[in-house]
Amino acid sequence: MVSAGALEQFYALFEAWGIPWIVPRLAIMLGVVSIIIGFISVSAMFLIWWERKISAHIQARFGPMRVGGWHGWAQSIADGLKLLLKEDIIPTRADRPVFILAPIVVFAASLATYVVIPFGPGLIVQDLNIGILYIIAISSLTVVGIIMAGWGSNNKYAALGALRSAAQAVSYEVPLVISLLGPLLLVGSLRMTDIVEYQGGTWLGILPGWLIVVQPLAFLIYFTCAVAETNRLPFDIPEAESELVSGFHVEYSGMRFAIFFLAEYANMFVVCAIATTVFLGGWQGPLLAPWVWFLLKTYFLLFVMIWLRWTLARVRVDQLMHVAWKVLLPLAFVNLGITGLLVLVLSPMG
Amino acid sequence: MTAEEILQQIQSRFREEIRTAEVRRGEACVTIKADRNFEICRFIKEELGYDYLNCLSGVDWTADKEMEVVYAISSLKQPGKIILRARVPQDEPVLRSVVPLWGTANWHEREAFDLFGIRFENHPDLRRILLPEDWIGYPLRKDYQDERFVAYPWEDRKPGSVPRPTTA
Amino acid sequence: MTTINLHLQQVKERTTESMEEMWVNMGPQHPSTHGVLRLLLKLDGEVVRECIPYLGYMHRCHEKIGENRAYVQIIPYTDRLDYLASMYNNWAYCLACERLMEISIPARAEYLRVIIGELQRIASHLIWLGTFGLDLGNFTLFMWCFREREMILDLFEAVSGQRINYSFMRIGGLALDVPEGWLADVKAFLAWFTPRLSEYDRLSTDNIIWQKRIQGVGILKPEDAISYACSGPMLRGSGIRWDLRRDDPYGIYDRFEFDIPVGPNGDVWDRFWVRRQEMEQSVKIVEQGLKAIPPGPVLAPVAKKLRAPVGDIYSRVESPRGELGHYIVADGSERPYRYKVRAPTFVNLSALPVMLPGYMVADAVAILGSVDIVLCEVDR
Amino acid sequence: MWRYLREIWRGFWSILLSMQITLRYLFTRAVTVQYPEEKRQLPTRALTQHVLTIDLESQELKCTACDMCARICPANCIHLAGEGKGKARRPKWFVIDHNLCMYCNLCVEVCPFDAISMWTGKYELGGFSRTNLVYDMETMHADGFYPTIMTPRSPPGAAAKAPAAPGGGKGGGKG
Amino acid sequence: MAADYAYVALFLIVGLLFVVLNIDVLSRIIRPANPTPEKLTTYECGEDPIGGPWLRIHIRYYLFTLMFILFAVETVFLFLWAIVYRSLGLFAFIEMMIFIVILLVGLAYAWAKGALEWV
Repeated sequence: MVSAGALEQFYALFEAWGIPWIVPRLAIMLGVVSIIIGFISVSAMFLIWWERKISAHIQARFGPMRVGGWHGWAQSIADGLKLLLKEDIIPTRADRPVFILAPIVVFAASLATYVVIPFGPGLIVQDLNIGILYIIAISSLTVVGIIMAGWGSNNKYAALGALRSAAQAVSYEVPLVISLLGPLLLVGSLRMTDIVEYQGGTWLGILPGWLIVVQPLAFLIYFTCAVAETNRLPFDIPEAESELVSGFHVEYSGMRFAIFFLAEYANMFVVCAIATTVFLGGWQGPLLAPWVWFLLKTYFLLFVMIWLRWTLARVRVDQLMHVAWKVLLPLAFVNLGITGLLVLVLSPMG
Repeated sequence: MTAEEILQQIQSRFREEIRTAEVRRGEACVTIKADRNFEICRFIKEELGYDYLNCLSGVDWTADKEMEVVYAISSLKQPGKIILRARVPQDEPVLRSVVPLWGTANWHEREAFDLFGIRFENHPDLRRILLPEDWIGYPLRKDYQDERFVAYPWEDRKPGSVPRPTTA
Repeated sequence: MTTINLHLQQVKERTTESMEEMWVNMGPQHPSTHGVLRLLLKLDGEVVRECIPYLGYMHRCHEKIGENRAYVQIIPYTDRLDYLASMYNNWAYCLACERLMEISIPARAEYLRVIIGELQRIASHLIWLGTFGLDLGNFTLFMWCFREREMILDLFEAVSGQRINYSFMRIGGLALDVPEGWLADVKAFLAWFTPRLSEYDRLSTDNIIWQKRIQGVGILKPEDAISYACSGPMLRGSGIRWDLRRDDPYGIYDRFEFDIPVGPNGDVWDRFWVRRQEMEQSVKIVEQGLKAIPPGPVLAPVAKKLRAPVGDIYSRVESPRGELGHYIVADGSERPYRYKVRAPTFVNLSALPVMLPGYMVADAVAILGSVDIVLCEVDR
Repeated sequence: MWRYLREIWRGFWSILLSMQITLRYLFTRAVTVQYPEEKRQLPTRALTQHVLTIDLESQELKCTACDMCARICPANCIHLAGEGKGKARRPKWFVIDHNLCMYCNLCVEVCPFDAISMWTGKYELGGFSRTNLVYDMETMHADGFYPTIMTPRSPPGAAAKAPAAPGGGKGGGKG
Repeated sequence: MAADYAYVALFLIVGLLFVVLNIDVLSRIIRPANPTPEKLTTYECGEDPIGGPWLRIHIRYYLFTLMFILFAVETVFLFLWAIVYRSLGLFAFIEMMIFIVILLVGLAYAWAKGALEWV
């Protein structure tokens, strides 16, 4: 985040004072984590408020208008405080350790995905060389948390939600990964910064060098799967307000519920950030600072996600499976095959 | 089929069972003895073709020491309506259930059982439907008593009666 | 919390608990049971194998109350039956009393009853469409439908002063004439409303998720529909063209031109589509009514103290939910001796255990939604 | 195969159509009324708190304690007692328990002297105790003109005993 | 290499601590705690739960898991293939297509057998 030279000087300062080398490094790392957690919290609160405003205006109403003055901007903060003050209820029949661990797993998993998100050139916590594979691996951990929540609650609705969630996660993981293979075939690297830098130029001199231009089908498949992975409408069947009441987190209250909520919005940001990185050229863009471009694109995708949610009805669980296995998966393979063929034909053989 | 024809048909088939029969507002109104209500209903449904049971309700005729079950039957294919009344003694209100003929009778009969205490033989699942299962008594009977039930002050109502206290 | 469940014990005893099946309470505190209905579902994975409804959470013995009130005093209580179509309840009750007492009502009142009744049908179907959208997970449709319903409620408020429980009709006509300019307001509303229907279609009828969710689900065969005495859109959705407005006309419905939509398959989609088209037909009827409405009084001269002659009557009307019947036994006093309401949703709901088995939990919600129940009316 | 692809395209297109209409709504005006700041204009006939109307000339209650309203009330929420004989008869006390009121307007319709009105526009009836909703004669005493079924629209300056509304039609009149 | 993942470990630990801090420290101090037996019952729409949810899950659900494992393993190979694809050329394409086609045949088989139907 800061230039390497300055960091070295900073470390050297501590060594001169005789403090073990680990302390300054840990301090810096903790600082980075705090910044990310702060960003997640603020971003989630903003998203919750934003979603409420968008949904309200789509439905010809205002949404929150009172807390904080201008258009109820402090509504999410007030809600957070309220949840902090709420009584914590753990049902007597629940499997206590699993019940308590579940929100931790969900949150820690979604937090860990932020390690490789490239907010801008240099603005990346750790540019892992397996970037995108890492993100896919870690984000599936969220599902483990959801299943734990469903199982640990010892509630039938929660159990059904967990079962659905497991099925949904395993089904959508496959087309999601295969849809990402198309762009990766072009880029030839899993590193997030490489992917962004690949998209720096232009296609045919006029279109931006974003991969969505050459991989629109992959983008659509990815985005559909991303919506499903984050359990949002129309794929929110693990929660399914009107059927399973609220599915896996039906027994959670107060702060434990808030953590689930936070993790859901954190995850939404992550999947949109990946879409931005892989398909929309990441931080690439003229005039504005790179991180502004990145956030703009990501929040645009988040807007689309919210927009979808307030437009569509929920699919049924068997239709969900149908879409994953019988529509998205074959299409993803077709996309991969065509991309492979085109790369073969168009690029000069080395 | 006109109401008169319906009456004729029923009368010619079940002469002994019928207590009264008349035509009112174009509807055939028949009062029968209760012991063969199922056969009469089956005749109406299967031979006369009136296959739609609109309504089944109990009536408590305390003055006559009798209970009554009223079937309002019609058809979706032909005009004409039948009001069939089956009377049973109040101290032993038992009838044959018509659930085998009409699925809708299931809940209606449960309701009559629930609120009037009329029992229906051969009913697949005769238990209370609207009231809790541990309720005592049959509220729509005219002699039903309950200290929680405050009757509307019809007779003793006069100007200046003290308002009912409303607690905070 | 600790309801005495004698029956439940029996249910459990007669079920050899298979390892893969479980009993789930859906309701009373469940977002999709439209009130406090309790369904006991036997689930095999996600598939419903058996359904036992439990009613009575809202029971208030409406019929006992009715036996203790004068004829005119019952009108406000009928509002509370089907609170989404109170005008229709008023109408059904007043019509039963008028038939019993042989009162004929002025022509203007007849026309106003039709106009108000059909507006009420639109309002009721709108609320149904909205909540059905909620059941399927579409929140936006719910709000849009409520916006138009509010407009109808505004019209009703201008007429009767109330938004839900109108108590507007009287035995012998209406309580008051409509205010000046009200009929023009109705016309303006219809002009606004008709294009909105195609906007709803964008979110519902035309949307593939909506179609896939409800097509071929919850099939009610015509013979079952007749056996269970289903009525209204439930019956018409099963392919039986039966509408009391046409087949047993009450009021002045024989003077109006309108179609009766039916669905061929008896699935949830057909019930949805029937109601969706009925809104258009209602618009047509209101327009005809607005053209033909004569001036004049709106209340027939009736006695201050109404007494019905000894006798009984079963009178029925086509409420938005089906056949709303009133069975009144009069003993010559100013109170009914026996007063029974044949609630359409009570009867329609009794067909639910036939429709549910074999479909999933998500379908169960859609099927229950397609019955269009109002628990206040079911439990009475 | 062709049908399969067409089905996918149809699904995709229908979702786009749905999204188009919601996007259009995103930029339309909200219909919400922000209640305490903005207030709805209630129609004249909105049934709200009861008021005992007064004769505008003599500033006296029109009520003669005939008990008609109390008798017709289905919820049994009106209680009153009168004193005096004949034309001088006036209520001694008059209590309406709004906890029980069903807002059916029957009491107003039945009143032969036009002495009670529910068309008052006083709808903010909230209280912290149920006793706050039990209104006595003092609370219900009218402070000016209130429309009733017989006098639906007379302005305060005009003759208070106008038998029908000017302009005809409006309100009509019972029977 | 391993040092790259220090951040990952740290994020996981801090994530855990953050949740624990919020729920069990911060919130515990200020929130009320009045548990009653009824409040602590399992939610089942306001009725007493009938039996428990911890049942045997039907075998048909595992079919999806099997399919998933199949394809997940495949994608691991595909990732490696995709990265070095340009340098391998036609040979890699044909070989991988054969691999994919075999898997697709498997998918088609499962499809035809009805293993992809959720019931």
